[in-house]
Amino acid sequence: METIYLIVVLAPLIGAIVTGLFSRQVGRAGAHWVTSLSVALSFVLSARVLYGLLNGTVDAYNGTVYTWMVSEGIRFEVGFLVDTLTAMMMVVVTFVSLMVHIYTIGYMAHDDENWPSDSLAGVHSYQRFFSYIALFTFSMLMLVMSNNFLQLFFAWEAVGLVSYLLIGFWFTRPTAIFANLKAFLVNRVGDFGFLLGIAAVLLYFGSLDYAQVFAAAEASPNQTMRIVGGVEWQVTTVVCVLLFIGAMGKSAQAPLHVWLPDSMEGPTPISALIHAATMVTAGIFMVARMSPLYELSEAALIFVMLIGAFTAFFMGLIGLVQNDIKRVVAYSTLSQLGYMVVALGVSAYAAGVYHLMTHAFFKALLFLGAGSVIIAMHHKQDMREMGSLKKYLPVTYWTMVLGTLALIGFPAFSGFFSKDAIIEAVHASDRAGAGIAYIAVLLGVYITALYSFRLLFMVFHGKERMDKHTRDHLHESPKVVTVPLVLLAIPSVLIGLITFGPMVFGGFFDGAIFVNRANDVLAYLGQDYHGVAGFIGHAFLTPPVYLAAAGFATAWYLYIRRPDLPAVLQARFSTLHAILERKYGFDEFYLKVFAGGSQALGDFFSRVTDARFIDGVLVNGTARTFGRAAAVLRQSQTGFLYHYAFVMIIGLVILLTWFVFGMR
Amino acid sequence: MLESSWPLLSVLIWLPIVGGVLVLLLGDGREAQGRMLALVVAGLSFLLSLGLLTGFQPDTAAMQFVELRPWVESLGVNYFLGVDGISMPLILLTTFSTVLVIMAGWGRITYKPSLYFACFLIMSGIVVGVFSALDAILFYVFWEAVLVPMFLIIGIWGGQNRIYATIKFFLYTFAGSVLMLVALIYLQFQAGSFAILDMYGLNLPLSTQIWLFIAFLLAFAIKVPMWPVHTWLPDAHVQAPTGGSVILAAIMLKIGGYGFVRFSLPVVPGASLELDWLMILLSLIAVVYIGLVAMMQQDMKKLIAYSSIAHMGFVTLGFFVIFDIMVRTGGSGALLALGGGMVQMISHGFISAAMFLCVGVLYDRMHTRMISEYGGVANRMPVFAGLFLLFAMANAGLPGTSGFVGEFMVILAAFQANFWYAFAAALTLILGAAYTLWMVKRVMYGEVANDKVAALQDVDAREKLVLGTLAVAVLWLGLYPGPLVEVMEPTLANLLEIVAAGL
Amino acid sequence: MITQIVFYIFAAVLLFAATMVITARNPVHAAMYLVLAFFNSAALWIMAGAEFLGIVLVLVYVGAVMVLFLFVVMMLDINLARIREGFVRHLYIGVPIAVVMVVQMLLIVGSGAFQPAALPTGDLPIPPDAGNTALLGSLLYTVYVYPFELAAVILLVAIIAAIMLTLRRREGTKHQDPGKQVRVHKEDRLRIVKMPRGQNDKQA
Amino acid sequence: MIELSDYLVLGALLFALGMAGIFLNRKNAIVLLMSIELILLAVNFNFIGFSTFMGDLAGQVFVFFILTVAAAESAIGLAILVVLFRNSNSIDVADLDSMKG
Amino acid sequence: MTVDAFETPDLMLALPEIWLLAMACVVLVVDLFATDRDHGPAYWLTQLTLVVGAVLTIQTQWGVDATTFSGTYVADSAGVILKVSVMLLAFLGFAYSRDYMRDRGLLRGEYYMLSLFAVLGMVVTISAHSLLTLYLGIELMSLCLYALVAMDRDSVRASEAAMKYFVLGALASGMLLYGMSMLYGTTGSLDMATIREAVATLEENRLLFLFGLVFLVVGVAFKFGAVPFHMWVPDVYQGAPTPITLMIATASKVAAVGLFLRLIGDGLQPLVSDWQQMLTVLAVLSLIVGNIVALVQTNIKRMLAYSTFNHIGFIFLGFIAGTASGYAASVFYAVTYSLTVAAAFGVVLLLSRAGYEADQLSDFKGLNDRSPLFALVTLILMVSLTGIPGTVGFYAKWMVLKAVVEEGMIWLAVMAVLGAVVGAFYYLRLVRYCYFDKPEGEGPQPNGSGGFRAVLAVNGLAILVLGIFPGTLIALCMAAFGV
Repeated sequence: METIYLIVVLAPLIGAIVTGLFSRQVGRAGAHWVTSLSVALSFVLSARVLYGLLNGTVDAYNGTVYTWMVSEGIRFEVGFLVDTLTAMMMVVVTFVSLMVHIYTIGYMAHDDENWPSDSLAGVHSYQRFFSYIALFTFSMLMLVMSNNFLQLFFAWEAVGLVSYLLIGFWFTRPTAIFANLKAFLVNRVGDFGFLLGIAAVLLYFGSLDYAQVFAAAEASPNQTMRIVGGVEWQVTTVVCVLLFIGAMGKSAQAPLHVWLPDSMEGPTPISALIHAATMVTAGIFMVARMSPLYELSEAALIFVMLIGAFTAFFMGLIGLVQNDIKRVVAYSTLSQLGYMVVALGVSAYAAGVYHLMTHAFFKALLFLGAGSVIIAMHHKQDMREMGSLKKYLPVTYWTMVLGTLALIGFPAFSGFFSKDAIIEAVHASDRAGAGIAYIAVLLGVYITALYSFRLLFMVFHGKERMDKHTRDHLHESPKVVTVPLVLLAIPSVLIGLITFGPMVFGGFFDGAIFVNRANDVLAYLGQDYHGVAGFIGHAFLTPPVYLAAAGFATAWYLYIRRPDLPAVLQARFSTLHAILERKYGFDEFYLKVFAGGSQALGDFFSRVTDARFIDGVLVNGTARTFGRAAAVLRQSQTGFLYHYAFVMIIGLVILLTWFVFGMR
Repeated sequence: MLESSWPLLSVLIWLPIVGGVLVLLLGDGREAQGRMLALVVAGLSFLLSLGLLTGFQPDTAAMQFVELRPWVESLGVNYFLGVDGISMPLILLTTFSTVLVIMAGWGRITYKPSLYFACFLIMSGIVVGVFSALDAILFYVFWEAVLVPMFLIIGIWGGQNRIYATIKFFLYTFAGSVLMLVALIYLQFQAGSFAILDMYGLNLPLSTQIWLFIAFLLAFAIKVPMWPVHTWLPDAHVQAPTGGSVILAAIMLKIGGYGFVRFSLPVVPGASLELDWLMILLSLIAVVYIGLVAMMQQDMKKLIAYSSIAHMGFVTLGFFVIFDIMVRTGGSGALLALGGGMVQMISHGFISAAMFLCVGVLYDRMHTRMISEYGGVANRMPVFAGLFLLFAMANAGLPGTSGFVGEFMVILAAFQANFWYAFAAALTLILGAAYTLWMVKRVMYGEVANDKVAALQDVDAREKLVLGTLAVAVLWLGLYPGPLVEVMEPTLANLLEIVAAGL
Repeated sequence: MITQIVFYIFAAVLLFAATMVITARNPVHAAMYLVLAFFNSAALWIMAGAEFLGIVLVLVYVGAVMVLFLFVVMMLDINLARIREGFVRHLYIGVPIAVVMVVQMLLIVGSGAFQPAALPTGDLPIPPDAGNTALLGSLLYTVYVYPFELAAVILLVAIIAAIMLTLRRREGTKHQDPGKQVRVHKEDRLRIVKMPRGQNDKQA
Repeated sequence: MIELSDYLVLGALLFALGMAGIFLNRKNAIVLLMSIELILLAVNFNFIGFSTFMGDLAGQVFVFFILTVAAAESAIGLAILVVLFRNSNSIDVADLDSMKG
Repeated sequence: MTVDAFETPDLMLALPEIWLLAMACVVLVVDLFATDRDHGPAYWLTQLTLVVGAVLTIQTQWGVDATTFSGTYVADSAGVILKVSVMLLAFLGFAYSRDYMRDRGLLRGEYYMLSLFAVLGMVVTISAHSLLTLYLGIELMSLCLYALVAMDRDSVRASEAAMKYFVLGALASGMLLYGMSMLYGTTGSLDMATIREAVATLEENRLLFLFGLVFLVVGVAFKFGAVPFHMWVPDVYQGAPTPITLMIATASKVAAVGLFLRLIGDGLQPLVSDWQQMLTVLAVLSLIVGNIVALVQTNIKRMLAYSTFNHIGFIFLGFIAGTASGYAASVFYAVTYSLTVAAAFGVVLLLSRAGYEADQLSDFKGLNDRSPLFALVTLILMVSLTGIPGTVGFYAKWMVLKAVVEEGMIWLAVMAVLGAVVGAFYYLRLVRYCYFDKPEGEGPQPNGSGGFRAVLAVNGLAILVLGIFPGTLIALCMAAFGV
């Protein structure tokens, strides 16, 4: 079985290496064929693995590929842990990746137009792009398939790297290279916590292997440690919070969310793949994977829940005022990630992961749809210059409608199941703070519907606000673009109906996700679960459906019925609008305090302590002192004989005084 | 101790030195032959040094390839060579780097090329001597002798302010090491022998140990360099020619780190324990303070130089955090710390060499190192940009590159000692990325900044070979550090025992 | 008692002369005072039983060395006016140091500061019945023959050095070279000029 | 009775005078040479004093050699003085400052 | 010892001195008949004298420990090393100076004669075993050197330097004599062996002895040029013709080591604790002052003069240890230092030509472009003077430090090495000029005969070779002191 897993991960890697290093030789066609086929292969094999796990022909696998190093008997290894959680992730990752590969063929077809004419980097940019996304697929697979923290961190950083490369893919654009540096650094802040978490794991549990760590944590759950002063912290809390800081970076949870909207500077396919469907969900996956640890710490889970609730609500709000089509979707992503995190926080891991999966499909769909619009608009992204595109881009429109419905949780669509499960789980949870979280996620539903339809209406309905040149060239995107849209629309709509029951309530993740009986809200909900239809029916007794409907209605009123109204509202609530427009000031704050502060500090250290004090006073000062002493001492060499004799006599007298007269 | 039937270490020391003299004798008139000879000699040394690897017995802490014959009999000084798991990798690094710098200087040096190549060859031999000497005086001889060729390299082929830089370099390092001489003499007096191994386990009184420690500290801290005795390094690097910077960063700094494990820890363990707070503090200052300083540099070489200091902070942190670990956990994790420090040295050898070579590539074309003069280089030099990015990422400690391994090990180990050590050390994740990638952004990315950048040519085959080799090394060590750790571990374990016994 | 008085008188004159040597503004006067000092010293030495040395001092020093001094003083065309321009400034540093030194020396060598009785007896005792000169002579040519030879070399060096430094063959001065005079052949000086006969005969 | 210390005190005073002559004199180089003679004379007094009081002849032998050397020294000193005078037309000690620092 | 006990001296034991004296006279006579401007016969005879003298010294005196001439002369192994060094250094000096002296019209027979007599004086000092011989040897050397300094009769500086050297030297001789008189008074003898025995049991009149000891130390310190008895050194180095400076800087230092060892190190060894401290003061002052003032010198002769103090400090360290191994270290230091400095002056001589003194540091600018070999030699010399390993200077420093460390005076060792660091600065400046700087204008070319160049190159490289294989020389030094 191991061979299959190796092929799953190595196929994209080989594809990436071939296209990356030999871009000239393989050419454009070669590049997309090689990488797409390699990812397709991974997808097929992943699907087979998942299928095998489901029908029991394949056992969960936990094995070592190679030993990275051994120190003091601690094995640092690279290995695979493949269970249902992993397999699901593998399928999602490879499927979305495959879709994106295909989509990219169309999206990047004219990429050379994006480069300055004299840039040699533009010559093989097409191949390079494919190489990057294949490399990303590899990294992401390594992440989800890891059976230990070391490899997890490896892949964690590797996906960060590829994200960096892809956000800055068009590196001649100042905004892009600002965004990618920002993304990398903010992620590094998360990784900082993550690494400390791993160090704590090693210290307290003596291993980096998941199974061993979980066993050790289980065995001694009440260890404490001191960080500041005499306060004793529960080790698992510290570990979980530290690890979650990593997740906050990668999954863009407030306050480390600031990089994700900016990451939209990258080409749209990667926004879909990395910044919506897969990489940003790595944090969710990680927490789910660590559920045996998190279950040991109530405090950590509360922290997780509150962070998620905050993100879910407040980031959604920002989405209301964005005019860049991709940014709207990006803030939507932030909000949805918040939902997933909330789910984790109430121990509803399965619900969170399930939302991860459905979100991957419909959000990828939305991004790719947005990308399709952008292609049609000749890479203009401002929704205020769009409108009434429905007639030009029918396929895009309809697929995006489906995606939007899934996103807002229209009953029976995939998003409905996952989101409702989360909301119900939060509602059911008796965890401290769950009440606040519940309100946040409920309001989030309204907001989600509002901004989603706002987008839909502004782009596809209403007046045609684009300039004439653009309008004349509007046409539906090619097949390579639309086919992935359709292919993604299918699971976006249907997957919930098929898989909701077994995956959320049916013990699909048994053995992969561990929940304390006392915390198991899903089990509690599962008692009342009687099939998909019942769940849908039940939904009409709960607020979310109505809130979503209200959101839709508001959007319709504001953007179809009274398109003049938003401006009025904007003027009326200018303070609120400004706050949202400035995204609560996180960016400015970070730029001023952290970036600016460390620059100022660095500047001070560099110019004052280093240059002036250490070099100026201590080092060169010593030299200067010697120089001055020399200048003074050489004065004593007057050239006059009698002075010379006098000095000798003084020497004699001093020696006499000192030694003969005992004054020593 | 394992005697050697064939004096491999001697050959590794003297072959380059003799080769260097021959190159010098060939003269500038026959530059082509001279540099070819230099390359052949360097290459041969590297191939021969691989013999150390193949013949090395990784399961013992004993000295291997030992050569022992009297040298200055009247003073009890022996020509005593040998390697263990600590020094062997460093020797390989030395011979490897020498080949690279010779290739890097190929045809680029027009003023007195024969002297240039000779200096590097001779230095290579001397540095191998430093790493393999088992007699304290022999060690000191090589240790100090290193200064002379480096002094010339910076002074002759350096930049505008080279004379200030090289004299500063020389005096700084010389000032540091003279006290070590006194310490060594004192130790010989106590141990009755100059053999370094005889100086272990002397159990000197603590106050004596502290004095000795301070003497060693000055010598090694300046070489490493540690804050606040680091200010020679940026100047030296900025002024040095590319090859000089490479050797300086890749090898010279390692000598300091090597000194800590060869002398400070095992010879004066008591004082090391007593003063480990100081060492840890200075190491962490190196990581954080220097990281911030690096960020604000306008000169690429200066930036990399500062980043070197920050990275070497991990080496010293790894070496001196072991005491707190021993106190806290009774020893487990201490090996990880030591090993991390050692791996970090090797890795830094590759990465800093690569970074300086990259800057050299740019400097050769643009004759400036100021970041502000660049911009959008990737547009004109895509291949180079890719390599540069790889090394930058390694410098930022990206997993999968060698830069990650050592830092990872040290941070893990530091956590075992104290949460805050690890906290401060881990800040390098952010700072390292910040200063390196900010530079990448300003130099590589963006629109083509000016006509000079627009006229850039991508790396040629020679440069590709040099950088490519380093890229392979960086990735190899990052992806599979196991063999390196395996080679070092018995020696380090033995070292720990010696240290523990001396407490 | 009388010996003591005589000793002190000579000593006092000696000290006075020595002081004048270093303070006299005219170098000729200084030299004359030095001669006085030497005479007094010689007397004191003779009183102490070192007759030979006393006489040598007068003969060699007064007779030769001081003459040499005077000769040089005379020979050099020294601007006495400048020389006389007062000889000391900065006395305030020099004098205290000198005083301290003198006080220290006197404290050590003054009477009571050490025990003459504890001084060792030398390894070349003076036999009571022998003449000072004879004794010295026999020592110089036996025990101290090596130093004696060295002294000879020093004198040779002094000669060579003095000549080397001061002998100067000036261009344009006329001097005789005896060697040339001796070696000269008659052909060098004497030229036989063959004159044709007859011209002067007419007048004669 | 003449004490040993009488000779030694005399020697010490002469010695001090000689030294004072060297560093107090700022004009006339010849006086320096004379001061040196005074110093040697002082030493001679010491030797003679010790010789007399120990009944030992070695001191007198030493004095004999000192006298010899002193004579040679004077000759060379005066020769140097002559050379100096020829070069700078002065034997003013205060003029001897072309080299300093 | 009385006249009656007189034995006929063993003349063969003193053969080297006798040979030197005889040959000096031969040179004196031969040169009278010299006709060529080069004074070739005198030169070759002188060099022959030195070579044969060295051989004779080794042949007749190595491994011997005997006195003759009624105990006024001693022959032992330590003396052999010092004497041979003196002769070797003189040999080098003559080899380097021929062109220089000829160019300045100073190549006269007297140069060779007086130099030979000076060497004789040094050798006599080294072999002296009586206060009297010591004094005479030192005076013979000094008188010759005074005259030699003044040899360039048309040079104001030379005569000024000679005057200063002479007056201060005579003053120092006076102090030395004063000390000797006290030593004679307290011990009752001029013979070093007797003195040594006497001071070992010295009870009374210790103050008188200490009093004399101060004067002795001052006298000896002056010959070395230790601070504060150093004032003459820079002016004399600068003013004297460079070959004479060379001799003063090298051979006379070795002779001074001999003077110290015979008079204090050996003769007063039992009272080591008394003079140890005085030397410590002088050593510390020397280490500090010389180094600092050397930093700002622009004249290389003057720079070397100031730097000498630092090295004298190091030599004193070995003395301070007061042990045989300390003396061996000092002798090794003095010999190797002298060899190094000889070569340094050799380079100065090499760069000088008729009418041009290459005695400014800036004259070395760009030497590497003009003469890589001699730039390398300069590099080696400066590195050796700094004390960097690989050159012999390192071993010298190390042995001395070892001696003091073993005596527990670690602070002194620390001071010394810190001094070496300061020293590195000005030595490196010369290297810097040679290698890093471009000359203003042409810069002096190395000129000189092939023989001169060859000897100088060998001298320079010897510093390196001795630095790599110092064993034999160290062993000899140690054997000479029975370590």
